[in-house]
Amino acid sequence: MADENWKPKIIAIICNWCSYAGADLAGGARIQYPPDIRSIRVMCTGRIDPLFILKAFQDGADGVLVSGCHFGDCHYLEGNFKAAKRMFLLKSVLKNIGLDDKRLRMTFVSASEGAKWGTVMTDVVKTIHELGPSPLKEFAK
Amino acid sequence: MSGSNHQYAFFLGCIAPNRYPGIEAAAVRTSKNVGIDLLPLKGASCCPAPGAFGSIDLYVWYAMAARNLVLAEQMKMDIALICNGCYKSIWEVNHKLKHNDELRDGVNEVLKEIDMEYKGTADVWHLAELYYDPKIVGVKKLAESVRRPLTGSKVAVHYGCHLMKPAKERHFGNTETPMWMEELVAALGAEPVQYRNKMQCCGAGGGVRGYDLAHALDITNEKLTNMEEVGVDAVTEVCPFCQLQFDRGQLEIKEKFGTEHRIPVLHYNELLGLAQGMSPDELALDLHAVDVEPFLKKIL
Amino acid sequence: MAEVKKNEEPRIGVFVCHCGTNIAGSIDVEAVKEYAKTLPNVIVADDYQYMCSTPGQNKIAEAIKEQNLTGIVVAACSPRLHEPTFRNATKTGGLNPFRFEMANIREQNSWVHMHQPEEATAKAKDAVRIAVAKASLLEDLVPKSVPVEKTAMVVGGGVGGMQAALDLANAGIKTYLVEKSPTIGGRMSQLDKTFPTLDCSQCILTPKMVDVYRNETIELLTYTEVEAVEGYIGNFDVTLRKKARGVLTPKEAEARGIVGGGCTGCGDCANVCPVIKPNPFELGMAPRKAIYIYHPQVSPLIYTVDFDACVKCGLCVESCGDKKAVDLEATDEFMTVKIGTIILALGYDIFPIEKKLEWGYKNYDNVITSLEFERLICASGPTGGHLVRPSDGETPKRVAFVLCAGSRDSTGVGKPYCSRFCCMYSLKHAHQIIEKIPGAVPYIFYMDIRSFGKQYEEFYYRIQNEGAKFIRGRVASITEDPVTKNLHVNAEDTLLGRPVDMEVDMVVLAAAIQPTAETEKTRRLFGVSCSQDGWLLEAHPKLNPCGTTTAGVYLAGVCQGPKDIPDTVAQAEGAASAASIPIHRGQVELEPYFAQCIEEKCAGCGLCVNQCPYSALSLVEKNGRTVMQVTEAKCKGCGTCGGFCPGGAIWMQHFATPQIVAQIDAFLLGGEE
Amino acid sequence: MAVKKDYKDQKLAEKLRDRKYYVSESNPEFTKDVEKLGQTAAHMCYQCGTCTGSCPSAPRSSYRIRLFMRKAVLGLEEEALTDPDLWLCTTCYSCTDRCPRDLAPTDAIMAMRNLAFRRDIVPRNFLQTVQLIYKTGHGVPNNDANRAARKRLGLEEEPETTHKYPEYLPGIRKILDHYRLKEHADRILAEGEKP
Repeated sequence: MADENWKPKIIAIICNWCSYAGADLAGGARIQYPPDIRSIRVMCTGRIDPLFILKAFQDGADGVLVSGCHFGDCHYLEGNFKAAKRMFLLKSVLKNIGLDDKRLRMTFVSASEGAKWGTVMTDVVKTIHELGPSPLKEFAK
Repeated sequence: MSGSNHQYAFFLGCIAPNRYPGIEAAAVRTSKNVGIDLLPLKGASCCPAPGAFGSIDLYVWYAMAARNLVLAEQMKMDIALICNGCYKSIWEVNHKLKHNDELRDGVNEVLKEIDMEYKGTADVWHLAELYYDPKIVGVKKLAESVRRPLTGSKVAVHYGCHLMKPAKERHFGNTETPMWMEELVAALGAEPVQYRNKMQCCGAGGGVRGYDLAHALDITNEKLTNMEEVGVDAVTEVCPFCQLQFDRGQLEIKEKFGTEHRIPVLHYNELLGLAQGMSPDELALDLHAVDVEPFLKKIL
Repeated sequence: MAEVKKNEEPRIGVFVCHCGTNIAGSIDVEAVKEYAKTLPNVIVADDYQYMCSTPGQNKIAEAIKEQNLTGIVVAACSPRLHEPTFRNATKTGGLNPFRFEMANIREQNSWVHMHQPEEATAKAKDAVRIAVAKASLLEDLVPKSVPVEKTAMVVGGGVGGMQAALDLANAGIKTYLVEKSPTIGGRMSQLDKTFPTLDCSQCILTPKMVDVYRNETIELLTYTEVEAVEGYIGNFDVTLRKKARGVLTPKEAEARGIVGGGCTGCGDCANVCPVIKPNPFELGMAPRKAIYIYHPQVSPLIYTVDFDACVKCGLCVESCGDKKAVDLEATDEFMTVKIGTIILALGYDIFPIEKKLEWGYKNYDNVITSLEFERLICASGPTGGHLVRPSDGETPKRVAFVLCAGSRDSTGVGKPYCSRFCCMYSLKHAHQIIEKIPGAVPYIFYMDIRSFGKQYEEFYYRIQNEGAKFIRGRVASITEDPVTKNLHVNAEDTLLGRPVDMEVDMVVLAAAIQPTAETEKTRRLFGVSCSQDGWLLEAHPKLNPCGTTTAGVYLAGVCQGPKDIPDTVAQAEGAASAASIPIHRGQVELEPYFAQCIEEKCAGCGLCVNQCPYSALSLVEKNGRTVMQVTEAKCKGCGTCGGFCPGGAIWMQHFATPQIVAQIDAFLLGGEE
Repeated sequence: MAVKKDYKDQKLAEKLRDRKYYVSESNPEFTKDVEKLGQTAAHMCYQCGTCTGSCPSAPRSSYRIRLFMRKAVLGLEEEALTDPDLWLCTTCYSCTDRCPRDLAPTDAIMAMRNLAFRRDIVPRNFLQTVQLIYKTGHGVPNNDANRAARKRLGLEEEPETTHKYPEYLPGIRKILDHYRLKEHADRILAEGEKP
């Protein structure tokens, strides 16, 4: 467990149609979750080049969340499926460079799952808190 | 043969060994006949009674049940038992401790005082579910073990509450219209009969038998009446406490309410013992409060 | 062909919205504004109570003109709500609307961190910084305008689908109405009477069915299912499977050169057919033949062969004679049609209430569902309108109605939602037995009577006055007397505080409703989301209840959530109106988020071609090199190709790699320590 | 707060006792305690009565499990814990299996009984079981008639439990003493019947 006062830097790259909408729904319902995550919106998780995530870790991110639609629910048919395959491979790359692969997480949150978004946010922050600051942080900048 | 048998630590409970020893004697012999060895679980105690203990302090209930579980863990064996009340305590506490770290840590803190630690390595089974499970015994094998079919007898089934309910925690599924015990009864050649409100409680549980006997008996009386309505030669169950309530209860009902029933009450293992050829003496059926003789006449 | 447009030195304006206290209540707007001023490229930063108001929007337009801005950032609500608003304001100021970027500091900040003002303010600053980074790299984009096919499609021929099709057709739009069963009419045609007016369901529905059938602008396709959907708003290609019906319409017969042939609905074929099957329209309570119609009022009045049951004896062919309507060798046919906009009106099914074992449906003869009650009480139903006990054909005198049977149930066996019309139709059922059976008493077991509609509460009074008995308690269990087959309904009268054991002759379960078995498959074909309960998801629950997140696809009726007939018809009219707008406008603008090939980087490997789900990419020869080319009309802008290209040769407009990397860097490298 | 009536006629004062429900009577902690001990979200109860309708005790007594749920939700601790009906639940779990809100009313009752015991409200028979287990390890111990029957069946007179192995009893007593259960049972029984 890291220092209680430490504020992790976590970036979420999320799709416009499901997870971003789900996150908006969580807001409408005033579901409270930890404020440590910053989001970047893309149209589809399929857009996410694994290099974006490596860049984030290189910049010192403590964790990265990728969130899209449930399988079969993708606005673009199968972008989320392709993203999931890429994230799966990327996790083994992270392990090879000595980074705990729990720092990268992919979740599936639909536009109607506001409560689930809150749970995911809380859970990701908890995981990163348990892992502590990224070992790559000192190389950033 | 015994080398390939399934082995379990045999948790006796209280009422079977101390009031209906025929159930204990039958369980050991009948299960051996279908490939199950029940080995003594030395030093086991009361499960402890879920109604009495659970009602006054759930944490004591957890700790006491955990002690019994640890005895089985030390034998490196799963537990088999023959009483629904014991099942509630032993199975449910095992389940809770396996899934709730906070609870387990609390229990282990107490067990430490007696040099024990609950690890969650043993599973708990009711002998009746092992009989029904085709991977262990199964209805077919059970039927093959029958030497003296109970043909011509009509038997009502009482499932009891604490084996299958609450359904969302257990794994038995249907608790409204189950039929698996009827299958077990039919395997012995008897005719299982349906009666109104068969899933109703015997009335004894939750400490009510001790707290308000008349209340408990009134529930029992309703069940017995429903059974009589369709005409049965005996009622069978898998819980010595339900057995006590139905069996002694009939005397108490006569005494308190002046109503007479004469339905023999047999634990499934006693019924199985009879079907496998055990004599009434070998089952100490004379200890039953309600005369079993009319039922025996039907089948012998 | 796109190239990285070398922006002039970026000049960004930042506007922070208070949204009353929605944002300012937990975020220090002033601090965010002051912080924005310190960021690179930011020329001006301002704040306002409501940025979406006219004065707020004017601030943006004026600042663009006065400060010669190249990009705009508004920190406010979700871009899913107000991005179009602020793009307009940006345009009004003379800037390309795609030079606008939004920072969401309400839905994903102030509302979800209400009690952590410091952290929320820090997060808002980060969000602004990230947005400014992107805005600095935004470029001019021009939306692509595409023509809209002047044809609509409605999927589902129940009352909602019929209404939508009629509205569209009457507005002059050619409309395909696709229905999976052999007739239109849907659930409403199974009902006897409708609440609260008590008019006969068939009487008000059949004229509509005839209207649909006769309407020349509607192409009615019964016994037809959607097989595949391609394309986008204005230009859908929908492939339909016309299931083998085995019977020719007069038109089809004519096409085959059979003069004066085709099915006239005479029924001679069914008379001779030797195969008997249960009729699903009568919920299996009446028979039909292997060649059949559901009921006499079907539309179109064309028989159908059930090929799973047919023994191909040929008697029907013989009896049909010269009309030669029966074709026992028929096979499924496929057709593809071009469609501008689509309405889904998929309807509902009844929850399999036998799963609630405590009520004994399918176990006890005299426990029936409400839909079975409708057929039994209906004059054209299997008993000619005489309500009888299935066990012995006797007329029931004491009838218990179980409300919330499987609705408002969070056990996992059942539905957590209110099915919304069961209260009202059960009141109607109570009225019907009082009216039809002298001395009959309905007992209504309820938790709440939800009589929310116009004249509904008054209807409740009326039924109470007619003699229905109301017992406030959910039914715990039902047991059957094995001899009389009477039922004992066990519940608690919670108002009396006493358990009830009520012996009745019949029990009617007001079973919950659920999406149809085909809904899941169909919604996926159209790219429509659903909520957790399986009902289709509207674009916005309040402000866009007929739309979906797939442009050009709209919802009508119960498939979007439980509704009674008036609400279904109202939503159908709404959906028809929404679906007609793009068609009447004649063209739609597509967001210009297309992929572009950076040809000098493209190695022509073609890996991206397989990534595209829309076959929008292809390899072409250009200046002696193989490079990728995008067909913009096919590209939907998901960016899956851009996320994959090993050479970084794909430029995703508005979500370009440098823009996203700038956002990542801005967050992680740019902040205050 | 309920209106106090200091009428000189005690009987009349009791007869005319203020029966309104006042929010000040509720103890929100009671709701929380019931939910924690019973591991069920009692406050989600919508009072449909499925529980009472399923209850084998309700038709023969004034015991209404729905009302106990209501009292748990409203924090009416005093009323719930001093009601002798609390001990009429046979723990058959029919209500739990059928509850449409997926609650466990049975476990809420068990929790309330635990809370009652903490205030020394408990029927004698529960305590006698404690004493028996402390003494023998069994709630229903062996007796001479049974020993004879066991012998006849070819079983050992004492079963393979604490009866045959009394060396296990100190461990059991340690557990019970840890919770001071025997001590409480002895004390309450000595003080005489409570409810």
